[in-house]
Amino acid sequence: MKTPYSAFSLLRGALNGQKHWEPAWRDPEPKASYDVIIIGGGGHGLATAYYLAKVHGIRNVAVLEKGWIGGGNVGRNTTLVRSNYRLPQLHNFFEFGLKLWHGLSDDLNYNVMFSPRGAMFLGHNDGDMIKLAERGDAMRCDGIDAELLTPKQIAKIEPLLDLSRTARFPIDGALIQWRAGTARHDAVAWGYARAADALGVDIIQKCEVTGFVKDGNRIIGVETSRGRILAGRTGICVAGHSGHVAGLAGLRLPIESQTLQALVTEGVKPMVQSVVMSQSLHFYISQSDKGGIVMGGDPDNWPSYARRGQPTIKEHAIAQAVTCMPALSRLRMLRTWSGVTDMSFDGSPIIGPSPIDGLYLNAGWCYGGFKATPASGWTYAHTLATGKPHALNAPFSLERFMTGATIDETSVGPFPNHR
Amino acid sequence: MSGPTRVPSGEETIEFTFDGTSYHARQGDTLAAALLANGIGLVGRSFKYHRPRGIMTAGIEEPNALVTVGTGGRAEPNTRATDVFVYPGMVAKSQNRWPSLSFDVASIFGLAAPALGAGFYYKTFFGPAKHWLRYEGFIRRAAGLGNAPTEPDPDNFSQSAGFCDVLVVGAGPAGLKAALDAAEAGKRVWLVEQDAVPGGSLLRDPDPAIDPGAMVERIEALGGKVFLRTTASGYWDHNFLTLSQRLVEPGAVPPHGFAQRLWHVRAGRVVLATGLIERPVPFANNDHPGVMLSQAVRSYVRRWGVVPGKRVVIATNNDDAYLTATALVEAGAEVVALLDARASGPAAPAGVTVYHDARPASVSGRKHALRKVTAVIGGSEQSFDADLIAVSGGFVPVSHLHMQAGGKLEWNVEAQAFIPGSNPQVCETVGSALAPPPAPAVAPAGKAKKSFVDFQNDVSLADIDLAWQEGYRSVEHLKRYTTLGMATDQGKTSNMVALSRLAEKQGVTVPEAGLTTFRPPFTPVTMGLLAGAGARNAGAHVRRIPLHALHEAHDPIWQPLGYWFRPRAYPVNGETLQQAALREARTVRTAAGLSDVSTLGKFEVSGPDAAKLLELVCATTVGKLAVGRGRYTFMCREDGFVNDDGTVWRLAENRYLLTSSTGGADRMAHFMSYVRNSLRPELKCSVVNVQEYYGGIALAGPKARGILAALTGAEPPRHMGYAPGMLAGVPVHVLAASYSGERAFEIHVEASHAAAVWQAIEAATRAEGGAPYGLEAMELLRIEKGHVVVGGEVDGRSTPQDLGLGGMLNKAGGFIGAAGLTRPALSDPNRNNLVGLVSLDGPIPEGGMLIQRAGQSPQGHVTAAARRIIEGGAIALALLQGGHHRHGEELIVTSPTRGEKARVRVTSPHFYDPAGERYRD
Amino acid sequence: MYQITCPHCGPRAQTEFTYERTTDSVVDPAGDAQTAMQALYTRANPMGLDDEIWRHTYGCRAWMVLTRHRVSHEIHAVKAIGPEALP
Amino acid sequence: MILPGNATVTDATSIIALPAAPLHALEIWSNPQDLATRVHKALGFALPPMNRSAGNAAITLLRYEPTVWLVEGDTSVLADTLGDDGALTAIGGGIVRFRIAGPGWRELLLEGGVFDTSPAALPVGATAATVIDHVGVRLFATSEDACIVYVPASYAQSLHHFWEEALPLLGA
Repeated sequence: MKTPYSAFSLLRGALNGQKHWEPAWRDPEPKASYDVIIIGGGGHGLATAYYLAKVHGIRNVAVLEKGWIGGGNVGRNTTLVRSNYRLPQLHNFFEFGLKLWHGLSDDLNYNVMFSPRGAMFLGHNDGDMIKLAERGDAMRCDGIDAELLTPKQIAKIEPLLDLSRTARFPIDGALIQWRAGTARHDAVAWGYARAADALGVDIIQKCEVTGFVKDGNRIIGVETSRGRILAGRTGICVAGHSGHVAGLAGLRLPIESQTLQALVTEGVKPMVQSVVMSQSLHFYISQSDKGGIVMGGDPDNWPSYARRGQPTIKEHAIAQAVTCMPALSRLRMLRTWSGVTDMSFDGSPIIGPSPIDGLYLNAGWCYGGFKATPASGWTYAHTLATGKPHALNAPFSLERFMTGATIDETSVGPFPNHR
Repeated sequence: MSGPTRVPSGEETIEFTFDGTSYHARQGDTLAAALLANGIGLVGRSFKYHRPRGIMTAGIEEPNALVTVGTGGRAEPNTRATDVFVYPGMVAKSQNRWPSLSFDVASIFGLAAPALGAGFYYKTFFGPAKHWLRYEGFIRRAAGLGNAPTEPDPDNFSQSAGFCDVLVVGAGPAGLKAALDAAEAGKRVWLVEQDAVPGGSLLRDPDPAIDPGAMVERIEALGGKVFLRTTASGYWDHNFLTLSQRLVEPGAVPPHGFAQRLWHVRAGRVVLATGLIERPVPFANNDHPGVMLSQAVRSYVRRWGVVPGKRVVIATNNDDAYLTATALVEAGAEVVALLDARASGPAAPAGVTVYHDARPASVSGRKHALRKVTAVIGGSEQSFDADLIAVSGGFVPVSHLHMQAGGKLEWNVEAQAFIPGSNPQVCETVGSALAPPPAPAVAPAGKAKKSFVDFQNDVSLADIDLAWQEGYRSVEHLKRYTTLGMATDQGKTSNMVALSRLAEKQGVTVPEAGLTTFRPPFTPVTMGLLAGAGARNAGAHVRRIPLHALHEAHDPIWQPLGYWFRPRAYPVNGETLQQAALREARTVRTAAGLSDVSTLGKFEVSGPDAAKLLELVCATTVGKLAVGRGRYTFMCREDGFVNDDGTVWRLAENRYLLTSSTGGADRMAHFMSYVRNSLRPELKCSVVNVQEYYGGIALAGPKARGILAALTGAEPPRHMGYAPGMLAGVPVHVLAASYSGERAFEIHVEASHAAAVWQAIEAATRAEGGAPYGLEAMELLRIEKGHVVVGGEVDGRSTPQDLGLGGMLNKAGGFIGAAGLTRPALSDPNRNNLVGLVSLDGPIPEGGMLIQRAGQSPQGHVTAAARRIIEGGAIALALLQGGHHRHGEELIVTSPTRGEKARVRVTSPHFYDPAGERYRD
Repeated sequence: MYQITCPHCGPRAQTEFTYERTTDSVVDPAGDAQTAMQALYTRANPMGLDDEIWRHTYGCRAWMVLTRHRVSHEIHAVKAIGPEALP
Repeated sequence: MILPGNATVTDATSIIALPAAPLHALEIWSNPQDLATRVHKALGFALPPMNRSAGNAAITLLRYEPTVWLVEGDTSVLADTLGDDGALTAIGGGIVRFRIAGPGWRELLLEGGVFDTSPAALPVGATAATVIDHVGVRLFATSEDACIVYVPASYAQSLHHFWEEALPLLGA
């Protein structure tokens, strides 16, 4: 039993030099076999393991991580959490997750600093405003919060936005989801890891999967840098590298990997209250608890696994942000990072069985994976436990591309680079 | 004030203010030098515990001395006092303190420090997310550093391309030599230096044999370029670098309007002569004002004539700090002790007592300086009365750019440092970064709790130990758990100290413990600079239609459409948008109207295989068109969904004109090029994008034909016919196409002649009781007619069948998208189909959801709403599940976000003249 | 930002170019539907070399195939495609 | 609205929007060698290779694309030689020509650009299509002292403004 986290326990630590804390997770040797192996110790993989143990009572589970847990996209995003999608399959899925987010710190006994400070999409013309109303109406009809804001209401929340009529892209209004916000990304991985570990899940770091063990058309385990490990069911959960890992099993996916860049400025006193995004422009900004303005834009829209973006892509997103919020001009970009994103061919994820028995897929998160972490873990755990998709991830099957039932929020079609 | 003094040479002629008080500085002073010269040791407060902090370094690695420089929209928060040169009238302010720097209420956080170790926030503040939001408010206000400006930035920022054979980074002795050698070899050379003067380490340790100024002159005389105050901040793929150049100091008014310049440089070869950064030494209270790096002390003494202390202790593990002792003695300061952690060292200057096997354990002092230094010497403690301690824990090669370029590092045991190794790009490192002085590992002597590693973020040795204890053992976990290296100095002074501690904990060597990646930027870069000219227009120049000025004279309401601006309505007599649009639409229905359609996508396709190409691109038949005829057409994506629509016209035997939507024009141009040049290069045809060549004017209404006949002196073509003609003395294409549902024409004319044609048509139209109409009236007209629009009903998720266009598909197939259309989900009877809606009560909210009863998940949505132009009454177009078979059904349109609702009946989308009788003469 | 050696213009900045798709995802409009959808919806997406179709959109507008490494970003070969042209 | 002859001179570098003139796209789709010979005979000079220009008093051909030339001037002779191997399409109204003249033209064109405008990369007589501040443009180095820039008409005014604003930076 681990020492629970609490203010009291911290104060106790103030007297003993914080000597009473145990490691947040063990460092076990891999066993010869598990009921379920999850490839990938990112947010989704760790969440899946946690819900497998907690909801389904399946505790003989290993999470195999090539490097260190949380080192993939859960550790390199812009920490946004929201469910304000237009299409019902997406907003219902993400809303299920948003509800989990709201109780996540307590559930994990790890403060993931989920901060429901509101996320707004700005509209810059009548067309935008109608699209935003349509999105908000679709959400509201499905019981999800969404509110249209006038420029005056926006000014109260974000007074530093350029709300003048002469702005290059004047702000006509916004759609805000108040229950949306940000969370401390690393804490999500660590919180799930600690909670899953406490339920008996083996988190095995520095364990790279190099191949699959097959029995006929059935995957019965994996070859790793630490030897062969057998499994009843194996789940791939390595967004960014899904193409590569699925390729080890001989699968070709509707996915191309792209680099998505983000950056943070030096810290300043509070200047951005909510999360600001735009319907017509491609930037998003929020302010971290340390005071840095965190922002991102479009991905580098050609394939790459490099975690190394191109400067002009960032500069374009910054130009858009500074145009909308001129007060950002004299801040300084402090740190940049990139993630490798699984760009699926309709912009929506793939969660469900694969064409190979015993092998399951959780992939294609594009640039929206972080916010999905709890819902993805929950539904993937259900799928791995029962062999069948949960109602929420049933639409996100791999077959949909061949049948035509694609879920195309941005409606750009099959090429992620056209998005 | 005790402590710093100034060598009496040079004049303090530049006046500046710090926290409202005026001071004087010498030409060439950094703010840090000037503050020290004025006896100011306390400059800022730390991030977490608000501990008092002074000036620790003399360069860009400074973690502590952060100030806001400048005022209004030019104020630059978090400026390192060591990296800004004083100019007349400069206004500097301390940050992160309230009410004042010397009395900061938030320093109370320091008292709670025992409970606030690494990652404490992960362990508390539970409860609903709303509660965290409240705690977070306090944390956010206490965190942050300076304040962002609230006014717009008055200055511009430039971005320029640069090209050179050899780019040398760093104008120290090695960089100067590399640049001069390359220039003498006839190369196109760029030399960049972040300092305001060349010289690098020579500014601290002059060498009479090297004259940086003369070398710079020689490089320039050979055609090389030397950029001072310019930082190579990013090293990207294929030898591409970004350089940020300060044209004026932070906060200063630029004479030409540009504050900074960003260079996008492609270099044939890159030479990194980036030198070393000194390592601090961990001991208790090592963050106090009066603790400085040894080389920094030497810089202040030698370069700026500022002696930062009178009684100085030096603590070192290497020979370099002995030079600092010499400099201090020469400047008249007293070196009360030289603590050398090693068993032996070089000779010290006369009068300096050297203690071997000696390490600092703690210091204490007042706000601006130290009082006491306590050391462990050979196992026993000894205290010294001192106002300054100069420390050197060894040196860290500046390998940031080398690593950004993908370079490898090699571990040098003697120096306890990573040294640049091989590099996959055309890049080499030269100079001192390759040869840091030997400096053995030394175990810290002070209490871990107060021994700071990351000064700005208040990370101590104890925090690193705690992270380790809790299992955050990978270097990335350590960094993220403790926030080590994530402050504005990016760990330049802290990374190696922390890594040594981690290695010690793990019982491995430093390289085995790992290393975090270096990513751009090397030092923080101003956002306005990264935005460049795009800070004013989001990187999106306005696109102007050819008749912009002519419309402007009518004072229309403009409608942004992508990058374009088009007239939305031409109100008269104080009309609202809706009133004007309705009047304009009525005019079209009853007389005639003219409208600007110049932004339509337009392609001329010529050649013997033109029709073959068009039959690939268009999902309808094209080949059977007779010369002089046109037809409505649409294009599918390869997945079968409708991509765009327009009209196609056969202008001559082997020449066609294809029009497409405004919003999709660029996408269509790319697609046309792909199909013609990549997919079907063997076709004998030419595709030319003539979108901007033609200005387009739509003339619509029952009187349109008569007006046009009079203007051209010829019978206009019948509906969907084409004829060339002359109008206002200018050749025009007349296309008898209708979007409004009336007998109508598009007149396309070379853009430079469009004004004359518009004026002629406008005069004739007005004479017939007509008027110009804008986009809003066009919407009313097309909705009533049931014409789809790209971006509305054509939403990228609709099939031709969904939109009621299935009957027009080319039965022979072979068009792009035919394969995608065979997928079963694309003919699912429950797909969203285009329908019309007629309101049974009030207006229909555009974008609203279609439901059968309250509480139900939507079955469709309204794509466009309008009112009947003549008859009145609200109508709309909508996409409805299975809609083709639901005509007559009653539904509710609901818009919860706007609190609007309407009862509607589902109908055919063709409200107006479904038989097309208005097209006939 | 890459430097791409356009077969027609020589070395140019990546900004002038756009990525279109890999060569194995070219859909033949004359082919059968199953093959077409396989081409459209599956990718090797290797952590290594792939053949990619790019266009010098803001330069000579011509199309080419780049053999490019997806991790190192090294461009191993560039081959012109398109109609027959004069030198 | 850009008026012909609307010049601004700063540090002797000037930006002038030239009056509208006929411009055509010449595209060759078959028998390029054969057609090149015919054109050479008819015009008296050879079709220029990639990124080069050729011309006489009546007509100038600028090569920006593998199969397309930008033709400035009288196309009547050219039109008669094409046969079924190529076509001319008028595009002049969609392009504004700027003449940037003076010692700073090469430096000015680096502003917001990505293309090396040094004499080695863009000698007199050379052409290049590139992008400046997100706008696709075509350069034609007419002399040591001047360059013509072909700009899409819709962007002409704002790009002109962009250049005017950058003029004071020349030599800074």
